[in-house]
Amino acid sequence: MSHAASVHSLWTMSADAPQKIPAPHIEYAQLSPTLIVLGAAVLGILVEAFLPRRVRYAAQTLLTCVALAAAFAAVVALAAGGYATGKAHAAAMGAVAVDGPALFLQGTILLVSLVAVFTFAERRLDPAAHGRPVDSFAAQGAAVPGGRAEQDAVKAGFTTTEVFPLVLFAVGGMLVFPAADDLLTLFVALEVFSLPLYVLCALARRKRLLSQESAVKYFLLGAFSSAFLLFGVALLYGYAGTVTYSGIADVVSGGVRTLDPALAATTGNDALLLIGGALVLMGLLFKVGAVPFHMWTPDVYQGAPTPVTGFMAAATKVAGFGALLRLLYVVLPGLRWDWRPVMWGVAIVTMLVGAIVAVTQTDVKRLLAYSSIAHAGFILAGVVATTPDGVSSVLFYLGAYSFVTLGAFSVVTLVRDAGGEATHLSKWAGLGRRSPLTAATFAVFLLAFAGIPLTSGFAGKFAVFKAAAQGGAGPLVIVGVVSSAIAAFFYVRVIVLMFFSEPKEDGPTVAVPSALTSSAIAIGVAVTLVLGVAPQYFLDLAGQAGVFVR
Amino acid sequence: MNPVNYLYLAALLFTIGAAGVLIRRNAIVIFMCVELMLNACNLAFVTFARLHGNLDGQIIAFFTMVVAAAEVVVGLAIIVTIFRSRHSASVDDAGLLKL
Amino acid sequence: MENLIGLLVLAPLLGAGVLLCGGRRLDRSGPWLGTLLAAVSFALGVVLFADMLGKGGEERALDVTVFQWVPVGGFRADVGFHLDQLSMTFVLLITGVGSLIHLYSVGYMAHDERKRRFFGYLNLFLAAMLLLVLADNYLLLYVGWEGVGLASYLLIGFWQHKPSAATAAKKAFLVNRVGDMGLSIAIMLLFTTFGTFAFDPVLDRATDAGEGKLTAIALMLLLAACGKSAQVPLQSWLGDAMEGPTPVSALIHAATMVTAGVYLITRSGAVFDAAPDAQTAVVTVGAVTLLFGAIVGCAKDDIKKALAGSTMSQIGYMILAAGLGPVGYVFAIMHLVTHGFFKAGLFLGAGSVMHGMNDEVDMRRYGGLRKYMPVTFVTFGLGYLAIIGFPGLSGFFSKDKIIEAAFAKGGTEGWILGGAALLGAAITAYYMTRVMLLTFFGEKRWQPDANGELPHPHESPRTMTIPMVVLAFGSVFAGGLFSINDTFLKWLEPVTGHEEGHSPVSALTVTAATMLVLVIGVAIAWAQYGRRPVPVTAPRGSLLTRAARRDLLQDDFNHVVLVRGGEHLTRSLVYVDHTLVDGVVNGTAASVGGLSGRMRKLQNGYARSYAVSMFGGAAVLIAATLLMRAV
Amino acid sequence: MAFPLLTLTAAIPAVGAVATAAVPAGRRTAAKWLALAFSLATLALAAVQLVRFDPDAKGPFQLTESHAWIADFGVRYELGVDGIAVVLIALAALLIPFIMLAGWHDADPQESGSSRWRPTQGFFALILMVEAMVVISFEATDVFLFYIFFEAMLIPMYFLIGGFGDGAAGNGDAGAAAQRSYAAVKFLLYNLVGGLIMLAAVIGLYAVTADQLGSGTFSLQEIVQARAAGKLDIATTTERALFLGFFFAFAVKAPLWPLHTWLPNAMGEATAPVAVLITAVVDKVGTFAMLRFCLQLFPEASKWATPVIVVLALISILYGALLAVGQRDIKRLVAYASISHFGFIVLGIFAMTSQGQSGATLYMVNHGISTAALMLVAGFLISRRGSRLIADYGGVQKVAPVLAGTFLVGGLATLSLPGLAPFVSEFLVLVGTFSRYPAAGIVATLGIVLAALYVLVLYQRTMTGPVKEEVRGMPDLRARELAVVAPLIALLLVLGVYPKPVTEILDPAVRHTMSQVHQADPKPDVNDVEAAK
Repeated sequence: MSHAASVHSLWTMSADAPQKIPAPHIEYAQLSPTLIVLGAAVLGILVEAFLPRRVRYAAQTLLTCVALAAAFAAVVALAAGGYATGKAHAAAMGAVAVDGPALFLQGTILLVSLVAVFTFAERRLDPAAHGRPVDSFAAQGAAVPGGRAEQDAVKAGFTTTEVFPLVLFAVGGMLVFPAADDLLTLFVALEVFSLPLYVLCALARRKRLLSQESAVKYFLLGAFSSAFLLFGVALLYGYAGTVTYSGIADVVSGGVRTLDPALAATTGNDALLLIGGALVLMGLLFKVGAVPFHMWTPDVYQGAPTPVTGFMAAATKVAGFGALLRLLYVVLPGLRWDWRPVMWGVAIVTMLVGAIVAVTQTDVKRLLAYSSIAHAGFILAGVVATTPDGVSSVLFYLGAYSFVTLGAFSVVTLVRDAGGEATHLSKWAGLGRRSPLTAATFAVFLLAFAGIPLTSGFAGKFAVFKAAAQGGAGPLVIVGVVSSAIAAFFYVRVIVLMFFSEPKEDGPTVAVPSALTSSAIAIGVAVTLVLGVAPQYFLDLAGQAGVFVR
Repeated sequence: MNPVNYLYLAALLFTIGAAGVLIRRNAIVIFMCVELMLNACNLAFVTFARLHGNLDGQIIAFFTMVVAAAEVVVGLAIIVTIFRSRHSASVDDAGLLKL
Repeated sequence: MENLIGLLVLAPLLGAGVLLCGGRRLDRSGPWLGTLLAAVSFALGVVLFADMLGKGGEERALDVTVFQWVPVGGFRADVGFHLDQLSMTFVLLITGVGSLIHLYSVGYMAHDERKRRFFGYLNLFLAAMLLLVLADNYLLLYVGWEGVGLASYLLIGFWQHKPSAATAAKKAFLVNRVGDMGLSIAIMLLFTTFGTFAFDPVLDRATDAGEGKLTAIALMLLLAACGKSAQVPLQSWLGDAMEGPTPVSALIHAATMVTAGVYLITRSGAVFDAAPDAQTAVVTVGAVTLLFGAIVGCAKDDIKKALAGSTMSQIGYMILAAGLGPVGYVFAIMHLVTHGFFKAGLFLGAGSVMHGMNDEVDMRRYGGLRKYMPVTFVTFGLGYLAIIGFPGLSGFFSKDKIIEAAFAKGGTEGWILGGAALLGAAITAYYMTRVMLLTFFGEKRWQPDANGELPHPHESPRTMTIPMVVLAFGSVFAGGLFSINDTFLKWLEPVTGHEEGHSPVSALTVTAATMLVLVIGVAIAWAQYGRRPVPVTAPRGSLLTRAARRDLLQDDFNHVVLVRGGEHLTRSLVYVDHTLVDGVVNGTAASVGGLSGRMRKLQNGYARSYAVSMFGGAAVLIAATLLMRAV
Repeated sequence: MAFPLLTLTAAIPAVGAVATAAVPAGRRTAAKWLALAFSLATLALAAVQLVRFDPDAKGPFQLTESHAWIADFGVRYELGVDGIAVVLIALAALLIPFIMLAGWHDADPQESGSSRWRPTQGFFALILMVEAMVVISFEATDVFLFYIFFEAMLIPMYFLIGGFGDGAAGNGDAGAAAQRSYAAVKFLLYNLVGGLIMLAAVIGLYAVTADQLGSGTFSLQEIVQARAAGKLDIATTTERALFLGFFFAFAVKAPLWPLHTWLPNAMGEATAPVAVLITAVVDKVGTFAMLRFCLQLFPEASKWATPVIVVLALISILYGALLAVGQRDIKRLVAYASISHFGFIVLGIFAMTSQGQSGATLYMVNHGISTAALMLVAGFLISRRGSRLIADYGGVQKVAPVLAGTFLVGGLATLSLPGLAPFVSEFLVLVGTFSRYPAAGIVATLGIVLAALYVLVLYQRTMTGPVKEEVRGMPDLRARELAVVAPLIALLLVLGVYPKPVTEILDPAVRHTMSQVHQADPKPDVNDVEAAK
């Protein structure tokens, strides 16, 4: 009847022809890695709820490791099933891409996290409190530092085993992040892996004030940046009328115009597209710690518990760059000539600022933070190559870099004095004399950072610069070379300190780690050298994984 | 009236929020400003949904609210802990980590 | 026969090796071993000489290539020997005088605990010198050339604990290096001009090359000769070289090494003949030096330095002669040989005197020694007569011929050169008479030595006197023997070629003139030192005298210009290297550090300022993107 | 496939390094002997190479090995030696044992650090590691492969310089340690920067080959042939840029003025054996690489750059010599002398004449030996007196004649006295230069005068004159030290009198290089003298 017709709008439905909303079709098998991890996370919560305190640690560690391993197995299975190449497509109604890059990055993230969890579970380094071994996390995050409650918690032998489920949630988010095939999923994944990290940062057992401060900063800035990202999403949605990557890409490339000519005012309006794109980019650049969105990195890296720092530095970068790649290569290739120059600029300042500011750092963790910024710059150089080579080189670099970082931070956890980890560089003087092995290991990682041949760092750097040069970004290579030279300076400085300066009397001691951290470091060294000497196999992997699905 | 105005409003709100983040000291307030920005985004989404005549935008708005809620949970927890240990919620007091 | 040539060089080389490497156990037998090997090579020389006399004038030259030395691309240097009359003359002189001086040294160095090394060095010198005169190409000659330089360095500085000796040695080597530079450039020029630097091809085809090139080559060779033969402007080292033991001065710095320059020029005659300008340079150098040396010789009170000055001047004669071309080569060599005899004899005499006078060298503290050391007196006297060119003695013949040849150059040039030569002869007569009088005549002016004891002069041991006697014979008769129906001329002509000079003045006049100036010179000397007593400490003397005492200020010039200048240059360069070159590097590092320090301040710990940078970054990002679209 | 002789030659010292490093702290002497044994084994292999090498064989490289390595980077594991390489490998292998012997006690720990701190093992292991890397970079015919070891070499060198000081600067006192680590850092950064700039050029080379040959390659052979066949045609500007990138790195390593300032610090602070390792072994890689890579990859650019490089070389020669004269520190003096000599080497290489290049290559060998002799004796001297200052010595020849004698011979070799090895090479370089650039040749000749100056002044001040109090009772060379010096001196004499065996191996390689650069020797004015004879 007419009245009903007249009020027809989006809000009401015509009585006749009631439409059925079809149930979404989800390929659970192809999402299995993510599902396993998130499932395990939920299980972890239940463990916290129902298992007695003494068994929790063991149970959580086991659960986490198994879950990550299983997820990795699932990734391998998918890759073997040809989802990396032939059968690559967007699963879950186009929400999540299952393709080469996604699987490669997910695999990397899972491995890195697994190794990182080893360092989380380390309980040998801190002297046992009241006869109970303790890890590097606060007995009770809520307790006021140094307050009665904390002392009681310590006496009662509380441990924050919640970190394990938190890590799993974060990992779950990271797995989705680079695979997200629409902006909404991107945003949600971003938050899913950011929120647990905020919490993790606050949970250091020693130096809790620093830890909490880092958490606040990270949280506020993170939220700030995600707001920008979200607004960017909104604008892109406004531009294209959809948030799926492919949809937007079609509109960008002018293939499809949106349905209703009445909306021409907004749709296809390039201002929306450009601003939106820029804002989304900014959100991602924040996560990878590119200048000028890097300011949080040093503070957070320094304040957070070192295992968490390692985890963040390694895994977050992988996930962030994954998403960045997908966005630039799938959504905005049509806009290459708009964003490339901008990214050039970002890459250049990131490389230079990271390298230069690091020169005068006095704290190991901050130093590594700045070096991670410089490295973000190097990776960006590969990103802007906009060739399949560029993608695979970035993938390789991420794999190589994340293990080096993880290893480096694990070594940092070993060097301790009365106040916990001795991160001030002056404390590291003469470390090579006291414990040559530790110092040598750290030196290996530093050399890898510096990109000395026969280490993975060199292979990665070469791959990225090669791609950049072929992608016509010669100047970037020059700048990269220059900043590597500057960077070399401070890596060398640390080595000098460790080997050529006399040990201090009240110098730190090097704790003897359990098998967990040891294996983490060992894996780090092994990967560093293997990727340095015989990188071909992994280059092939990355090469095959170089193509995005649309 | 032209729905595009809602966009301008959204942009305005977003900017206000951002400005707030930049100038306010109290962590809670800063956080509220962020929420404001998120809601500005929501408004934008809904408006665009209206313009495009599809429901995606509205759905996204719901997602955003959920995410915002989650953020509140984590955020307040962190801010409260630091307030308890420092007896101040001013972000400028939290300046141990620098240089 | 060919193999003998190799042995000739090898024998002393072997001696050097054994003596220098073989440890203390050789200390006592060493000297005799060294002397023996010197004698051996002399014997070999004689054998070869005899063999050579057996052949006709043209086919006397012996060539032998031992092995390829440096074969690189077009560059071929062989170790090969070329023995012709010219080199043979030198071989005999070197080995002969050499052996005698070895013998002499046995006595002279008897009390030195390092005498083993001394004889090692002497043998090394013989080997190098023989290599020099026997080489069949310039590069090998260069090896010998530097070899003798090294030996002379080692021997001058033999008493290294004396700083003066060490410095003198260093100076000698350095000045010689400057000359060597000339030689090596000459070799390079030869290579680029002829594609080789072996004597035969070069000298046969010298005329094919452009005169410019040849002049350049010749001048470079002259530079080398100046260095080695202590000719102006590179003469400064010879005086100081007297720091070495006297036998060394006799052998190296009188008889043999210093004459290498004359050998080089004579050997390269073909090149010089084709480059008249260069020859002019040569005669000029010769003339200047012969006066320079003579003047210096007059002023010195140190007997050896006086003799050194005379050596310079005598070699000046030779160079002058060599510069005259075919007219002079033969006489140059002839004077060289006779000079080898009498100058060596004089030095040995001087050595013997010092030996008797507790190593006192100042002639003003000698006097009246003829009674105490008769043999020395006689031999020295004969040497003296020979050098001043007393009729009938060696010097007379050789020098006279040179003066003649100088006049024969013709034109004003001829007159100038001849005049210079004559003047030189006069001065020679003067300063040699002075030496003679101061040393052997007049009343005793002996002074206590460092240990406060007066010297008791005595005749030297046999080992020392015998060589002096032999050399004295040489200085008396050599000249005559050579000149009787031009034996020497016939002997050398096939190698050096010869043409009679046509002097504007007759030979007789020249001789007469020579005699005249000789008498004048002797007379003046007698007037000054024979008739009145000689003060023990030298009077202040005229400006010229004072200048002459200081080698005509040439050393002061070197010191101010080269040494001081060099020191300043190096010091400033060290400064530049440290501040400028290195400064740039460190500066860059520092500036990066400074920049880093400043940028670090941005990280001020305030979350809000971080937010600002993010916000600004976003704004820039957007602006840039839009801008990109706009352009 | 053939027996991998080259790989083995590089592998043996590498294995030795690991083995030595693994020796427990207590067994210091055992470690030394082990390291020495490995270095001798390497020497044996190098000798085998010399024997197996056939100078007259066709083709530039012999004993080649080639395996796939990193396809994505177009990198192959390609080894091969030409005459130059095989000789330089022999030189390195020959010097290392002497270096070890000379440094026998340099790394005995002063203060007892942790029980796991094993300086001695480290010292010898590092030397072997350097040897391995040097050898393989001489063998590599793949640019990338070469680059990798060219760079990696820096790390062990860096630890050798910074980790072990000579007795002069008592290892304990902080000032010396600071200076030492400054020197080490300077060495590393200088060379690292050079290397990184080269890296840019290497990448550029890949980009060029990749986009012209379809797949990027680093194989020297492939590139050279492709250029000869005209398949690969590098634009002039590109070629020049790449050339400069490569040359810069090699010029730093060589070192060429004005990139030399790291050498005096490094050689001054490091122990004498390490200093020898730097200047006699490692730096040769730089000059060698100029010949093998700069000239052969970028012939045109090389010719283009020649005038400038010749000038720089001349400056190095005179500048180095003059600064050597001005030094007060024995080791720094030798360092500056080396700079002067490297000037000669570079000059010879870029004179582009067969004499010049043969001379330069021969010079590398001779300079290695002579500097080793001089520097090691200087090291012995310094270890006795505990000071590097020339002024602290005097009259040594009175108390230690043998030491003084060997020192003098070393010095005479350094001023390239005829009859000793360096003379031949230096003269070849001079002639080679002169025949193309007469002026340059003459200027370079000034170098020989200055050389005499700094050597003789050094000898006079330290060895002659009245005996200084502190010098009195200084022991003469010990058996071990004599065993180090005597063979070197013998070698100097032999190569000075009969260098033919070496030049015969070098010559074909040089001729090949010349042909790569399309250069012929200038003809003499008066031609075919040989024919005339």
